[in-house]
Amino acid sequence: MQTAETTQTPGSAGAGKIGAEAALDAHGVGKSHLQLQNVSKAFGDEWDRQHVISDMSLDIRPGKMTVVVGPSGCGKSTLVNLIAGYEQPDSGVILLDGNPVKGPGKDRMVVFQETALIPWQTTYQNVVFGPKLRGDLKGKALEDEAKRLLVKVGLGEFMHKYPLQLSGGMQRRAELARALINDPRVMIMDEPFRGLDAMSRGLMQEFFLRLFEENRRTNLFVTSEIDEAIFLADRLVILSNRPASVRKVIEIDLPRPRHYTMLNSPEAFAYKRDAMELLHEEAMKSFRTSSSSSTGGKQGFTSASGH
Amino acid sequence: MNEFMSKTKVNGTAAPHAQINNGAPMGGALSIKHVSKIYDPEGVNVCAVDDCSMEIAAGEVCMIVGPSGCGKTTLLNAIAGFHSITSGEITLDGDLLCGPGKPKAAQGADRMVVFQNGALFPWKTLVENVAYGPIVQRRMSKPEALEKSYQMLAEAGLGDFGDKYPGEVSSGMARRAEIVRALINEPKVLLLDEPYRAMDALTKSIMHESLLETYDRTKVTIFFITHDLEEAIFLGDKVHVVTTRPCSLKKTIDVTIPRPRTYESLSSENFRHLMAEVNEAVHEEAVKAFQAGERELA
Amino acid sequence: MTSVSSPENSDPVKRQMTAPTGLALLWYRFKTSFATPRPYMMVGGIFLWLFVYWLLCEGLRLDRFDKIPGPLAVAKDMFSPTPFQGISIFTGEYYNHIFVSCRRILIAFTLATGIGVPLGLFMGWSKKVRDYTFPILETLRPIPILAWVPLAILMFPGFEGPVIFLATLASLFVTTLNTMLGVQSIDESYFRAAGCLGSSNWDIFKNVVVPGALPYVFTGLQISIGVAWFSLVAAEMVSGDHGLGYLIVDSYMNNVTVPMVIGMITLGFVGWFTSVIVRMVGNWLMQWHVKALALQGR
Amino acid sequence: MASVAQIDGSTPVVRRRSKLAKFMENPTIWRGLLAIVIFLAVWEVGARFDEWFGKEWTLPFIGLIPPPTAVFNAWLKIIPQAGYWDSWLQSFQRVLTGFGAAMLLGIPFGLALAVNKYFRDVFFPPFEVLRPIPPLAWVPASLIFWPTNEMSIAFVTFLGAFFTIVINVLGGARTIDVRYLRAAQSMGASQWDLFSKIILPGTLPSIFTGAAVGMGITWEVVLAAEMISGGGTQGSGGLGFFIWNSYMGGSLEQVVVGMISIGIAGFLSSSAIRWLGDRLMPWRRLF
Repeated sequence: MQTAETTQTPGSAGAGKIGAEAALDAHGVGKSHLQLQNVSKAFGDEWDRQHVISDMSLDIRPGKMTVVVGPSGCGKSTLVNLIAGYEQPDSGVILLDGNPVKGPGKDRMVVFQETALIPWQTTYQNVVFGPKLRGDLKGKALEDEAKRLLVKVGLGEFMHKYPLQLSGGMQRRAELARALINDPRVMIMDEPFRGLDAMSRGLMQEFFLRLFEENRRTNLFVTSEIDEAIFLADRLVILSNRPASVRKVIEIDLPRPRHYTMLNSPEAFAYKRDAMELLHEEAMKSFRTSSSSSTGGKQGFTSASGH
Repeated sequence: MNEFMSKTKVNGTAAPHAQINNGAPMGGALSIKHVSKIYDPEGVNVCAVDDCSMEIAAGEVCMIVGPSGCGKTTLLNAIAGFHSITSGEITLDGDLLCGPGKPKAAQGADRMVVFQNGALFPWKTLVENVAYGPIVQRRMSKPEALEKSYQMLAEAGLGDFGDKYPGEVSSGMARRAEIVRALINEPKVLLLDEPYRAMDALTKSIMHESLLETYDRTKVTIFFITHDLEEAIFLGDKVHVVTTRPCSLKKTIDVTIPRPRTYESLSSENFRHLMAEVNEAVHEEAVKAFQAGERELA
Repeated sequence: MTSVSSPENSDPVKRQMTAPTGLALLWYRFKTSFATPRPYMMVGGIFLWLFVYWLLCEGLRLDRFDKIPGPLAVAKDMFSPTPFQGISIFTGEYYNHIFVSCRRILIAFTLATGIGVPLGLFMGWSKKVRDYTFPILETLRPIPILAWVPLAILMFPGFEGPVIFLATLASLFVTTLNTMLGVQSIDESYFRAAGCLGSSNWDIFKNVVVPGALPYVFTGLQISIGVAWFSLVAAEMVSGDHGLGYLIVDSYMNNVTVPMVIGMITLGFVGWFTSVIVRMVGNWLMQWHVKALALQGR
Repeated sequence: MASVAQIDGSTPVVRRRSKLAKFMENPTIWRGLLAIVIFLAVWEVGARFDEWFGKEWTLPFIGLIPPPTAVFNAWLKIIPQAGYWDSWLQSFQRVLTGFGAAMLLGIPFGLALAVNKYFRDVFFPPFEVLRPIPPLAWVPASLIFWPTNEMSIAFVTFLGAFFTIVINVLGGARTIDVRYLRAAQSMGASQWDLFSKIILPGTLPSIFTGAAVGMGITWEVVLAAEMISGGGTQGSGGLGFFIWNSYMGGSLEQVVVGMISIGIAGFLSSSAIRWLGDRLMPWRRLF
């Protein structure tokens, strides 16, 4: 935690091999600075304009794990889409190392909700898909790098299987490998462990943390689980309810490398209590603005957050 | 709610104020003795439950925690009467549900199941769903059942949504309506199979509060399957950690947090210790299940 | 589409402002859609196609195309009280053909639905029934309906019998199989829930099997009515007396080409219209399904 | 299916049965066979009722058709004849021509409709206007238009499969998960990459669904066209003509032989499509 920003981590040998381009980058391997400045986004017809994100400013610091939490349906996925460049903000700018983000690019890799491995390609084909398209890694070098990554995520034996043949946890790990081989400057994780059961989820979190702690790539992790958020985060960003903006940023000061037992430490509990309070408040707020019927408060709240 | 509880058909011993009648709940002591279940798909025997025994007192909230695919659901299915068991016996208030000579329990309204993905009939409105049980059991006339259903839905805070179809309300509301549908039959045991699995943490916490409130009101025995540890400790009187396949009892942890529990209980010191204790027992099993899963696919 | 916005509190999260309803919404949709090139291009597409058709057949009178009546010739005859070639919207004969075909379709479709839906329901519900009937169905199904023509003529005397038999047979297969799939697609937990709630077999059939299969049944019925028209036309062409298929082939035999094209156009329109009716009936019967789909934004 | 969990000594013995034994124990197989046997028996008895009990005992419907044994004998007699197999060949040729043309034109057309919004706006409406007209209604018009019978049959066959294939391709291409496209975009895919690596393989399942349905329609249409147009001008004219000719010649056994033959032919061609689909889409075969 103390050294992350300045030192080149030795564990990033593979990343160093990949491209001269990344090595030339002033911020070092995969450690870019992503900034959102007053970003807003709305959808829908004029009479029913849905403001999803309003005036959001957010700093995703180099080499840090920034975790964004918010109630479901608060606009987290839209945020991911904006940063990845799939959608354009209505106003405000998104800067990657000072340059505005224009469209999708390999410098920002997204790991999607559920899984977006291409089902008609084997795990190996999925992993080599990006470099092959661009042609920046070829032949033996590509093969070796892909295999190295697959072995690293524990899928060495499974590389010629199709995604549907893998278990949920394996699919997520394959997707991590697919993102990593592109040596992104920022990793964007959009509720990547959603849909896994609580236990595989815990194991995936530990696995993901080990990967991150190895070379501390700039990371944006979006989730709706508070435990997960606290376990992973350097900085915890709590979003307000729709329209989303930054409600509070909490610096999580748990030592790294982390272990699952830390979740039960008093510090973690304190963070959790703070975060839960804020989220609860936000959720209640959303109930008040949206409930049109005169029924009890609790029920409207549930209906708002349950979708 | 008094109306609900004072309905006479409850086991002959219904007290008008069951919610304060903690000492004598309305029955529902489940006893599971040496139960084993062996499946036989494709000519290969697979042992899902192996010599599993547990005692669940009447009016207790019993949480079963274990890795997914470990055979917890098989146990629930055996109690509900969806599946047979291979050996052992299960009794409810001393009456044999299934056991030697009777491999499969009869399905009945004394054990109501709330399913993992929700099983409200999507083609019936919430109120029709709730009224369904009493009507098909010929316990009430249709108007009577509907009236009662509206009333119970209103108690659960769903009064305005009775005429909606399940597809029109949020998953949280649907799940609460499903519990109402179970409770209107005045069951002895409520069997819940990871009912809040697909929900995010916030919705879940609201569901928990709602369930606790319902429990404090009715004191029905609850058999609750989950793999969410926090949920298990927050809701349960006892947490049974089971091993990965084949499923058998690994450890039972008594939850000493006093009732009624509120949101604040979650941040108590006691809760934290329990969490660590359960976590330790479960993590080992989770890793085992994970490795078994990898092996199986290889 | 419009049903999404009509109930004010259908979804408290999404509807924050009051949305225009009914006509106002329709008007709004019109206005916004006419601001895009889309409707103009669609109309343009139709006209382009008509123009090419006209150009080939009437404008340039290319070899072979000149034998086909162009759009103007068809329109002139179709809307003339005194058509050259005998058929127009003012002649009773035209409506007679439509009436005869529609009556046959109605009988065939009703028969196929009346037999196919119950058969499919039982096939889906009971494994035994399925085991005994499905193989026979599957052996007969690959035989094209047209291959039945000679047997149909043999078995049923007169003109009506064979035609109706063929149309019925064609849609019977589709309806039965889709209904069966529909029942099989019902989630097991609905059956279990119904069992828990104390349903008799008949209750389950009435309250789970029938409504649960309905979406598939209506998908099946939509395909089935298309297939019925397909076979009807074929049958009328081979062995018929009156009806739109007969009109087409009769005009061909008598070398009058305009009524032939009129017959084709009418067939297309009537076929489309009947399938719209089936869909509307389906939506009306399955409010729960429609509403759920609408909320999912489909 | 190595689904054997770690079973330790305390659990009962693992029993393995051979696949064949499992298959033979399956009641579904026995019931199915029994059902077909009963079906044939009823048919046989029903059809022969008048032979045994005299003319006044001719049963309605079923009594008017030839019994299965007679059909079988007729079949045995006809199998060595070259003309019968010629019919098969001719019908298959027609089916393949029409079907091939429909695939060749329908797949690109459907993909173009899916990929390009303007193309869809212009060409989809006329397509939808023409689609509800049953393919057979085109038979007379195409007989007038095309110089030979063979060509008009090919045209109608083509139409029959074309609409189905286009609709399936369009539907399939438009339901591809947007996340696949986005993931590829992030990795730097060009428009062509998106089309060739994501849209095309993603549409493949729908193409095969469309092809399977289209194949069924093609057989119906070929048969009808052969029956209506009188089997072409040259030589024997396919299985449809075989049926019609047998009917005209009063040989009912041969009619049923023709029906069964065409059923087998249709079944074979749809099996071929399924087989090809499994080959080309290995990722779908797995579960």
